Amino acid sequence: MEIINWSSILESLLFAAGDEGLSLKQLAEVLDIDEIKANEIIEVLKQEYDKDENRGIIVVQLAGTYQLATKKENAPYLKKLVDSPNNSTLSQAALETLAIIAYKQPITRAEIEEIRGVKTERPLHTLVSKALIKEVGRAEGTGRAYLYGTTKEFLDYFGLKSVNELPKLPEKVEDDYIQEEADLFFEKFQETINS
Amino acid sequence: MEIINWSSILESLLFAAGDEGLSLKQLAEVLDIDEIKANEIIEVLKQEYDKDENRGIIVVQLAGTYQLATKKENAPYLKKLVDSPNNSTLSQAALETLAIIAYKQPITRAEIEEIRGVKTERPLHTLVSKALIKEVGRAEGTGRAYLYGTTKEFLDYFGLKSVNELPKLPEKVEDDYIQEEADLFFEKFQETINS
Amino acid sequence: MPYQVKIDAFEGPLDLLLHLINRLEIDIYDIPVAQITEQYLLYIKTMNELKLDIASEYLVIAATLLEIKSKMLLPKHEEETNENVDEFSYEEDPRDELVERLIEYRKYKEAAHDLKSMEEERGLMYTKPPSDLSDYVKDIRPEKTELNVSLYDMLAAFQKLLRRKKLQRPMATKIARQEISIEKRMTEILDELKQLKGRKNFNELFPYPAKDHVVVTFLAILELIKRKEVDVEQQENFGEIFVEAVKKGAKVVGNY
Repeated sequence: MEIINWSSILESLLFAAGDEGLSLKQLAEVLDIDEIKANEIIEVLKQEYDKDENRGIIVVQLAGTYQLATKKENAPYLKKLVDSPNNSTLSQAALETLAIIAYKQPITRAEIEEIRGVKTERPLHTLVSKALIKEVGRAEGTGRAYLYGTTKEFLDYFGLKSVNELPKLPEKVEDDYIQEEADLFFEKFQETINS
Repeated sequence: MEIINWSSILESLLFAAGDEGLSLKQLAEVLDIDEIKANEIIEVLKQEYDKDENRGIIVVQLAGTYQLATKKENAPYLKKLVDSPNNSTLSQAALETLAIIAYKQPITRAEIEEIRGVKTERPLHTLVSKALIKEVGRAEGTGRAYLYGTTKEFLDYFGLKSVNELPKLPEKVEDDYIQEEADLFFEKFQETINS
Repeated sequence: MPYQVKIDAFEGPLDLLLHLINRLEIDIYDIPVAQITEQYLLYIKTMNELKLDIASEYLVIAATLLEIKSKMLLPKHEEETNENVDEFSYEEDPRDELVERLIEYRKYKEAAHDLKSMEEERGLMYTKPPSDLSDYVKDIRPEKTELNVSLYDMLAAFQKLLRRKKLQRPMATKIARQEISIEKRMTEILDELKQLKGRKNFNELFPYPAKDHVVVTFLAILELIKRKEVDVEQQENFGEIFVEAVKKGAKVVGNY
């Protein structure tokens, strides 16, 4: 009989879910068990973490979800990590944010956060302070949120004449659609001529 | 004297860095140790993960950085977490083009087309927009065509530490290399015209 | 928009040639040109009949094959006539260049195959986005320093985001995809039409927008027409199309 290693699976799931976390319900569904059992499994993982001081992560329960987080004791090192970034490069968060703005400008912070799934205040600050983006207006509607766009410095920096020169994104949806459709059509076509 | 628990700290750092990863140099800096020591610490954590089957994460070396990732065995559960199982993989055309670039970089489009025997504009676009290849310069001579090479993202995408890790280019390919799908396809064609 | 079906089975003429060579179990170094050429042209003809786009490169190779074939058919007079011409008239095999290209191409096709499995392997590992560490940041405004990133770094970050995002979506709706067969859809349509005892607007036969359903329905209708089980009429160009079950008593059975 195959033994399912719940701890291992749970750790994988929580790890990949990141800051989003997973609810007990989601976990139960994915693991195909009931919530009581899911809860037990979580408790087991928690205990394993607690008793093994070599772990640097813990299980926390936040806003109805379970997620992994770093151990508080290690905070000083995380601080050093944040402080030390080779100041010459942008963090991935900043690069992601910049990409979204470059391709979707003008865009509000809320829309960016919608795409990234995480708070984006800091990357925006960084990008504004590096003059790669700027506020280009206000959105219609309530709140009249700021709209962000790229700057002339952005173009200079990346050696572009205009934003139109940005490499095309894979017209993902559309392309895949056409391709899939063609494949599907062909598959069925084969079935037909074969029948 | 306070004992520093390197494994725990390293796990915290790698966890926080996520898919941005940390280079040996960064780790050494943050931990305030030399790279040899940093390397040792990484090895220790790796071993701890390996010998404890309750872990669901592993340390991987991707494109020059260390990252945490989930264990491959647990992939079926992670897949269930994703709403559409369509992980858009690369098309055959894109893979062929990429293979040629990976082994012959820097290379121009014309040279790639010479090898493949077909136009290759579209796969090149796809690969650029997926950040798997980039323009790395211009060829000498008239036209000064763009030269293409692979990116860090390429390494990450295929799970490689560096391009040196690419499997050797097969010098002699087995003659009985069979393309079953193509075979099937051809049968159908014949049936159609014969019917 | 007309349906443009692209043939994915082959990645170009060299790929097709390789396939033929494999299929016929031919030695790549000693290709029977006449046979290969015939097969190759047959393929092109089929594509043509199926009204599929044939990239011009296919025709170029077809011409090359024909050229090689004719060269090989030519009697080799030179050997007899000027016997004193030495080594370099040791006939060059007209196939050499093509064979070289095929072998070179095959290497990369194999390499692409390797990449594919690496892609799959890598796809089994999931990573996580960097944690939000803003709580740890002292609020110093980063000064304007020289950056050391390229456009590609930005694109790469964006790609990572796209890949990652898939995992974040809540798993609220997960509809099991049902495979519908053409046969089943044919029966459904026919039953529907028979019950109606009249004609039905073509468009109304496509109740679900899901594309596989649309395609299957469309093919089912074509097949029904072919089997003369339904009639289709259209009053004028671009007019509405109506479909009706054939009233004749005996069902036309059998293929084609």
